[in-house]
Amino acid sequence: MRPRDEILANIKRNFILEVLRSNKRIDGRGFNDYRKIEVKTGVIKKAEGSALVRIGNTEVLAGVKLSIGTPYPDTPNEGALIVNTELVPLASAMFEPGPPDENSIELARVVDRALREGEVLDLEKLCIVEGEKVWLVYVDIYSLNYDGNLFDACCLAALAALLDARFPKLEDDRVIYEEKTSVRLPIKNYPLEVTYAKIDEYIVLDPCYEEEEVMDARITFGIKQDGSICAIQKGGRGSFKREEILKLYDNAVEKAKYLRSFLNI
Amino acid sequence: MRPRDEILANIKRNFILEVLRSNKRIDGRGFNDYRKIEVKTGVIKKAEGSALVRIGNTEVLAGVKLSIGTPYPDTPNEGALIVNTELVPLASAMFEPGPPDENSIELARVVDRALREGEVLDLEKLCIVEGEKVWLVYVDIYSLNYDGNLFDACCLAALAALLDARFPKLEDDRVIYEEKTSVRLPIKNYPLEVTYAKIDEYIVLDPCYEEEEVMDARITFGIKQDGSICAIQKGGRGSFKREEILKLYDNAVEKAKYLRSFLNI
Amino acid sequence: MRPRDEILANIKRNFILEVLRSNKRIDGRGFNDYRKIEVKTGVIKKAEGSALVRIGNTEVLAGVKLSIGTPYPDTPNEGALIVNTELVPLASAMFEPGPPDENSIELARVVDRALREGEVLDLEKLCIVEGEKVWLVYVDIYSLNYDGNLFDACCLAALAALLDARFPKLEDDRVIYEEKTSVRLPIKNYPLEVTYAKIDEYIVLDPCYEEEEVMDARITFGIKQDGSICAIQKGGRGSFKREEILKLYDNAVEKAKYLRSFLNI
Amino acid sequence: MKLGKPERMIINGRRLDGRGLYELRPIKMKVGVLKNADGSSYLEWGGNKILCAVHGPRELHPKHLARPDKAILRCIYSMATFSVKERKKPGPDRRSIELSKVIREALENVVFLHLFPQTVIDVYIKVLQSDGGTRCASIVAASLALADAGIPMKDLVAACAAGKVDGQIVLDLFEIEDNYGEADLPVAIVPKTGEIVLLQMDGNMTREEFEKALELAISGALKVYELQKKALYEKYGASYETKR
Amino acid sequence: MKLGKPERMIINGRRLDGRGLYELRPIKMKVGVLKNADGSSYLEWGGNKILCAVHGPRELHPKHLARPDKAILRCIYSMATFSVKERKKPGPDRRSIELSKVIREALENVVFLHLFPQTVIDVYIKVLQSDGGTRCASIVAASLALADAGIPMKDLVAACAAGKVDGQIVLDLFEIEDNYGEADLPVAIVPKTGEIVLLQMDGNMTREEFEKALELAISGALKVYELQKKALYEKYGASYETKR
Amino acid sequence: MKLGKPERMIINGRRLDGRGLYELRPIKMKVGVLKNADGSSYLEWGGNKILCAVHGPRELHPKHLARPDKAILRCIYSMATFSVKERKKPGPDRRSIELSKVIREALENVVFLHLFPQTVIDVYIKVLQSDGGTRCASIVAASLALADAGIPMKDLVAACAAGKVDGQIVLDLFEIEDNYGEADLPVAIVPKTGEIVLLQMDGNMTREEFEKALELAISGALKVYELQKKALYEKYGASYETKR
Repeated sequence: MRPRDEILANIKRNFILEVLRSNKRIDGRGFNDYRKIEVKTGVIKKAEGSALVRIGNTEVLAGVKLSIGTPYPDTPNEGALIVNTELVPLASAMFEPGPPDENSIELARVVDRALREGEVLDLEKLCIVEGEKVWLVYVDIYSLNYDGNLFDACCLAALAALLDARFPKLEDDRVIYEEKTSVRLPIKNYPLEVTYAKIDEYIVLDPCYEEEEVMDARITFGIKQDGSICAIQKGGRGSFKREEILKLYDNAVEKAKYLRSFLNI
Repeated sequence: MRPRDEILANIKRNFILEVLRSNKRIDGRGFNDYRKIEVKTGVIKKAEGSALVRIGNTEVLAGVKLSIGTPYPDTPNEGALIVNTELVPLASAMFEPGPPDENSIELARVVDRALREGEVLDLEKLCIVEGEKVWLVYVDIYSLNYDGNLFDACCLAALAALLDARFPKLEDDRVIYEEKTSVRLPIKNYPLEVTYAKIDEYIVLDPCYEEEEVMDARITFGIKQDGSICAIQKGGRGSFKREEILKLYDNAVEKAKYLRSFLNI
Repeated sequence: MRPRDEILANIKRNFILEVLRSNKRIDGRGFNDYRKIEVKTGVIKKAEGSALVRIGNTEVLAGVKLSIGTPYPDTPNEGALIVNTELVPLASAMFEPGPPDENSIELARVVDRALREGEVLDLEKLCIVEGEKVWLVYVDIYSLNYDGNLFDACCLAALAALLDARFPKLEDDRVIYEEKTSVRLPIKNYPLEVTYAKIDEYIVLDPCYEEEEVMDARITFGIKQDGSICAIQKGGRGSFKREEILKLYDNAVEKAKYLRSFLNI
Repeated sequence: MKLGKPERMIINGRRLDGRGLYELRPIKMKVGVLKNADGSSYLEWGGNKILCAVHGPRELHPKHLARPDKAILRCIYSMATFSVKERKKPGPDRRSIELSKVIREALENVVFLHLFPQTVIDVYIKVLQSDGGTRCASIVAASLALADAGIPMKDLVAACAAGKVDGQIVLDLFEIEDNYGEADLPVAIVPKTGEIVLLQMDGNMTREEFEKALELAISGALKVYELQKKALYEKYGASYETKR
Repeated sequence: MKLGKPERMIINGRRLDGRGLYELRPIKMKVGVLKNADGSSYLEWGGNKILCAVHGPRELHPKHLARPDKAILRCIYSMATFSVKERKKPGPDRRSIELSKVIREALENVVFLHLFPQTVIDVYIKVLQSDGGTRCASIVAASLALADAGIPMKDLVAACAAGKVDGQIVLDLFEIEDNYGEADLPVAIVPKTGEIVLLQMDGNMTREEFEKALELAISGALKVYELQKKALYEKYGASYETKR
Repeated sequence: MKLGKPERMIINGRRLDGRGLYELRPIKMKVGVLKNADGSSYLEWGGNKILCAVHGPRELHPKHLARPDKAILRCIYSMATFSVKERKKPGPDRRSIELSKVIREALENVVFLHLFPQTVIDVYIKVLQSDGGTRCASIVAASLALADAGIPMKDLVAACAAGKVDGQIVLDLFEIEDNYGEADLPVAIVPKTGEIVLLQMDGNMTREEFEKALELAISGALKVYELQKKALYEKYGASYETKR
């Protein structure tokens, strides 16, 4: 980073802080508000399920593909869920083509964690022949436009796409992708992620890009429909206090409920 | 590219153009002439088939190796042809070691395309046990000295090496590479590639390195023995006119016949 | 390398040479002396066998892991020994993270060579079901602190770890890693490596880091318990005379015996 | 023998998707769909869904790759894992590297790169759903996104494929025809000048078939060109002409 | 269903390794164990064995990655192939890349990076044997090695996990509990200020369980902090305080 | 047990290819075979066919890798996929990286690198067909190509292997002996000084066998040296001596 960039970054941070001090955010929202949310499913017919999610200007596309594979040796009667996210250079002038960097990997793993630990799928129902043949459920999520808070957008898109998915026809162990059945995936839970950014002493829900750029720390909660927690990830070199975390947890339970309202479940 | 290189490149281009304007080429050839062509087969005994091809100072070596593999699921009764080319740093001070770059990949894919789409092999005759065991035919082509027009040289070398190849002995599903049989590969067609370069308004056959360096566009035709076309690849930021392409097609049919004369078929 | 580094390197070399001329080494040893050697086995319980070796400040850790695999087609009744070494950036400010460089690969291959060609294991005794199932013996060696002569340290650690190893329990073809049996690996020979550095006309045993930095050439002998030789590797742009090599061979036989004394065999 | 190949792909002059031989699939285009990109476009062409973003002209790092006399144009074509029947492994493959190259070369023909020395213009093309003919669709989307980014060009690049199916020359092959047909001939042109800036072909055609297919592809591209201009007009209105 | 899962992991208030619910495993720490490193540490925590080396502050190549206002902190966490039951493939995997990131972010909180502009501080962590809870153990070892390297910090970072096993909240999960338990909550804190600098969680907990586990993890970290200070005192004696 | 191993490899003092124990295989050498290279050579040694090109001395990019006091010598040894019985996967493997290193170190001994500061000399070796002993053959080819490039050297490097087959010491092992013999000892020397610049060994030999094999390999290398000089003389005539 050149000295000039350094100075610019400071100016940005000071501006954002000044607005926060007057109890507002740069885009006019309250501290505890999500931006406008849109969920559109069934957008990619080639996928078994798909969903386009917009949170403000952040836009991600998730697709579900199924295939047949062998189970892991220690879970012979379970299928598998494989979640990937890619920070496509489409989405931002800052994302570079090439193998995934640590941010991309963290995002993918944290979204995967909420879905996996939140037991979104009943994996035993994905077993075809014990020890031999199971369904593999791939969820691939592409960021199309990055304006902050990819965690919540990706997790919401993944869940929406899983809900949208239908099994393809299976004929003598060959998957007939052209023919979708009406059978849905065995959805067991509805875990979603809710993310906050901390800037100086202020904590805001659903940070936009400019807020993420200057934030000290970030925290993401994975919340299930019963209000229990299935994942947490703190990021950034800043810190949280114990009380902040407990307060945010309670808030996240409410916000997860709000997010679920976009899924018609 | 430094400004000095820029200026040098312009001087080169102007010189080549001046010669073209006087209806000649820098190496004295006519616009529609190949350089001297040599084809030598059987040069690598370890390979099932091999051929060394020289077009002027361009020199490439193709080798055929056979092995046993499983067929692709959608063509259970067909073997496979796998064509690779490598721009060995031996061949030019400009070729770098390391993974193949886009030029190398384009070359490999275009040579592969002519052979595959031109149905050089009867792939069904490479089937040993339907759905289980087929012959895989690998053609690997190394550029040894690069002086332009690798497309035509590589395709010619690949076809010559395939014609030169003999099956090794097969004993209880083990390939005895030390013992070649007298059985040839099931050759079905004789596709070859013919390449032209366009420099300003001039179009020349079989460009040498200096011509490739300054050319605006390049076009390669894959032509079968019946005069039909099996592949085209246009390259470079320049363009062709519709009439030029049709005229070059006709010319390429003649030139492919000429190239085939070096294969004694 | 910057000119300043160049000058510094020369000063270092001259200093070391001056000491050598007075028949001493910079750390006070004689030309034919090893530094203090320590061997500690059983340090990693998760490994089937392990050993920590120190030669002076050089410190390496070897671990043995066993697993079940299929034999190579040309040796259907033999298990396999797979030796790896990694120059961990822990060990020196000069080792970079990332894929192994040529020094790392040479080290791994030369240690592997002594063990493999010295037939440390009776590979036939690692066969479980001929042609189908054999034990694979992995030896992974990490350099923890690099102060020269990794060859001897790694080979000694590898042999010590192999001697320390016990088979885990095998139950219906599943390896129960938690339960080690009392059965040792089928050790057949005790090959070890002995390394010399040549600086100008002087040849010293067990070079330390500063000596390696300025040495002209390096030679490593792999010696078995019967005094026969199983591996040699010369390194560096310097050279050896025929007589030097023969004299060093004889010396290496003695030194290998000395190294073996640390293994209680 | 190829499993899954339909017995016939043209029945009574109609193709499997109901089109006539010389008919284009439905095409929808929109520019300016991505907030962060300097220019962007979204294209639906039959079952193809393609998103394209242009970043730049911008500084190039490392600097020694920049050119003192013009901008570098970079192009990355890639397919979403779920854009095809069986999940595609993520990451670039040899096919996408070749396609990125020929698409870039076609675009280099029209962009006035000399206006932006020392910079780079990045064109990112993501195939969200594929249905045959993605390279032509990608070029069409890319030249719209470049125009949306306000980058001066001598013209848009228009593109369309023709090919041979069941022995007949047809326009704009969709996936099944692409997989099981006899030949595919993608063509990209500069409509104002008629220059051909992308030309590839694989399969098998006679001289007569090729001439007919080339003609047909060009006519298809010209129709696509009209749609491109319309899409830009929808966003920029009359002002677009001046902008260019 | 998971093969190998024990039927019960807590029997009569005792865990499978004999500990009570809120008991730490035995911990040993030593600093200054590697000659070549600027700072180093060795940590045994239950069955975990972790070696950590710090190189730097030192010049950063290539130079354009350096920052004019502060040092860059780099951190690489990696596991020895033989540190786990079944041999781990060498080389970085996605898990170790994520762990390297969260460990680095925790350490960045305390290191006075602005004292060393234009430089890099490298923290290399090698897990020689793993037994559950390696990320907490790694942070603890790393902050010791940074202290050993004489790098000024506002405090050490201390860490410990809590979790849920057989429906009960327990401190400091070992491998079996980590694999088959219901939840794991690793926490790293800055003891002097109580700030939480690493927090991750996976599994399932109610609001009440979470609050209890968080409390418990913090209390564990504070105990670990005492051991860290003792380890430094053993090497540096009273002088360490001043050094810092 | 190794499948495919011949029962005996020496019968009545004759080897499987008909040679006596101390006999070299037929060797052919030619320099100046590649137009584009600054120097090149082609070598047939028994069934080995090796092509070598030298590019340089030339500028090195990126520049910070260059040395102010001498040229960098780089060497890449690689095998054609069809050079061996079963197709070799393309790309460098660990064996070829090690061989590239020891070949380079042998060549560094003789090249006057200090005459060309700031530059790089690239030596590319391609094994087109392999039949045992490719590293010795590669060194021989490479030093010819360096001479052909007009690069000053204190001498050529000559090389040959000896080994142990059926309990007997033999010169210049071919593939079957290499695969199934008891030991292989490749040696490269600077003939004028007798210095040994490459020495590797794998297999098993007693002290006496080793001494005999070393002697034998050196004698073989000296014979090869005569052929090398002849090959250069054929191209350059008397002038070669002066050139060097």
